[in-house]
Amino acid sequence: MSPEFIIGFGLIILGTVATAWPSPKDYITRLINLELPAFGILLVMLSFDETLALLTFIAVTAISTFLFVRVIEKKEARK
Amino acid sequence: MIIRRISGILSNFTNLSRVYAILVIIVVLAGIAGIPSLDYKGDRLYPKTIDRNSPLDPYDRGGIPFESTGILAEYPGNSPYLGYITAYLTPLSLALASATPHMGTTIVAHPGGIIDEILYATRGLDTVVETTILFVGFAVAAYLFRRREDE
Amino acid sequence: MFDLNIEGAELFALPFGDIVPYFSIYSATLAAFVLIFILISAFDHPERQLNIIFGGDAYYEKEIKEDDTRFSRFMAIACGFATLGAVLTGDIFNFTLFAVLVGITNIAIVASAGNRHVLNAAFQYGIVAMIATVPLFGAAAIILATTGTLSIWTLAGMGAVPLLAKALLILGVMGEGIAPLYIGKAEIIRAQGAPFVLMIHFSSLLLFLRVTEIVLVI
Amino acid sequence: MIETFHTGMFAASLCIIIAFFSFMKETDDLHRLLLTDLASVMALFLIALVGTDLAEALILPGLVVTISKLMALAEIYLVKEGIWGNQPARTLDIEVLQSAPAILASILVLYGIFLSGFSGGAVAGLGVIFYIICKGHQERFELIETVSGYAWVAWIGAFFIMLIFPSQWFLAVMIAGGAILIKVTAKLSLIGTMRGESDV
Repeated sequence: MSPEFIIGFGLIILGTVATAWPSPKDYITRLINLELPAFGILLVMLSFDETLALLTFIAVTAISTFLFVRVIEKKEARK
Repeated sequence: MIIRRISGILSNFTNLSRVYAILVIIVVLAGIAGIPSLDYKGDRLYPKTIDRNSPLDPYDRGGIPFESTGILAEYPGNSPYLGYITAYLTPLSLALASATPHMGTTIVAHPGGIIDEILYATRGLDTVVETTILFVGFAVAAYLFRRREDE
Repeated sequence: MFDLNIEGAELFALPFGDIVPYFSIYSATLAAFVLIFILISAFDHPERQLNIIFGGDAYYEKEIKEDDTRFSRFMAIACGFATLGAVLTGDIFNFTLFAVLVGITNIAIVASAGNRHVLNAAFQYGIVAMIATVPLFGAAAIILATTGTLSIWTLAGMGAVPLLAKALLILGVMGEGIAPLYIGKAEIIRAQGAPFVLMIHFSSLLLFLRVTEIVLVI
Repeated sequence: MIETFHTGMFAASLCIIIAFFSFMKETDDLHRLLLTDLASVMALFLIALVGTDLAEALILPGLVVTISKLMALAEIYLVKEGIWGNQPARTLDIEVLQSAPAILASILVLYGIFLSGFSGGAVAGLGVIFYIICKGHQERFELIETVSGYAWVAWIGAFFIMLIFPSQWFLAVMIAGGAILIKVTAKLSLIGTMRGESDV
């Protein structure tokens, strides 16, 4: 087991807990905590040398973050 | 009595995703005990060979352009040109590969290489379905977006 | 695989790369049904709903926009072809992808209704269909890792697939094919476009028949 | 390798249990939508654990499924809540977003075109989104959709070349790479258009 893999899955577990129970329970906190397991899975992919998947995952994560930010902005605007 | 209660829960459709989550948790909990007995045979198909010194690192699978290279597909007989795409490098990729040893991923993401072989040739039907899913997902979003603009 | 009694005789197989779709007696029957339903949804006209005004004899027909009809007809046909693919494919991962495609076209059919309540049903269904990708892809990944192959041809009769993977596969298809429960609800609150809604029920029924076959064979 | 696989499986099941438990407790719809993204990370984790080239080729469809379902669901959510017409509260009002987009976007697009294929499409799409969001351009929706429709047809054509005339594999790979690049870029750039719509 390479160190990347160990750090990666530690981050995934940590991030899952953090996303499951965010501390101030609002949308933005949860969205930011969501980056933790995403970073963990990046490290796991790195440990398996799946760099092409890693590159695509970065791009898709960025796009899904845009999507969420758009929805959250509109949701918050109503208040 | 209990049936009425269950159907009462199921009839509220915000509860249904909750019921589904419970089912998944039960199955995974039951499955955890069996994990140590699973064998790992994952590298029977398309195993990785890592050559850290190659300019194509981590994707160097050998082979000369326009010649085939040995890769392990499920049914080699079904793809007469198996391995040709893996071995192929565009002239630009060749130039990059000889110029610097650090561009392996970029070179493989360029046309040719093992991932293209799997995605386009041996498992091409997967990619057809995948692009269709993308098409449908965006069609829904674009349709809803345009419809509300008309209103 | 064709010596197992669920499949019946082999009729035709299309050798293409690693994914080899096949017709057996069983899957050819299912495929024939799918083709009939694709034709129905391609040529049928949607039914109009009647709104009755209480306290009087008056009623009026609900208007259905041409665009809405065209969209849901297109999605119903796409759903039919996705079901056809799911019925015929000879590969586990390809089957899961077709199941996801059925799920997302079902969302699309429901979403073409303008009603807010119907959209809510579509959203709740979409959430379940989305988290169902975990058991679906999980099952495919576990099968690939423990047996070293994804092809139903190779897996047939081996009995090497762990129970966990089979359970996850069924659970995943349940998640994608759970739509009829929502559609029942949505129809009660007056969704439109009856022949297309029929396709939803039909596709999830066929997904279940197909996954039963797969689980019994592998 | 065997050890890695089993450790990973334990970690993945633990994560799935945690994620689905919190999903079970959740009642707010937008929170549920955010949690589905967490669930999709679990699915990718399970596939990545196999660790071969095939696993990597399976991750890409997994990513596509995630992003397309998220896209459709987010749009349905906006319509069902009736909040699509809201003027968004600009939480991302950062100075860099006004000055840097052209250079950064062009770098991303050029790199994406060079990569081609699905990864290239995603990278180039990211660049286009970034540019449209920062500059607030109004794109022509129908045109983008038509282009991506033709790209889809080209893809299917490439697939059939591969199936019927395997000796033309080289042509097929080039068509497939180019078509998927155009298709993914076009689709993703729609997101940017949708986000920029309310302030023009």
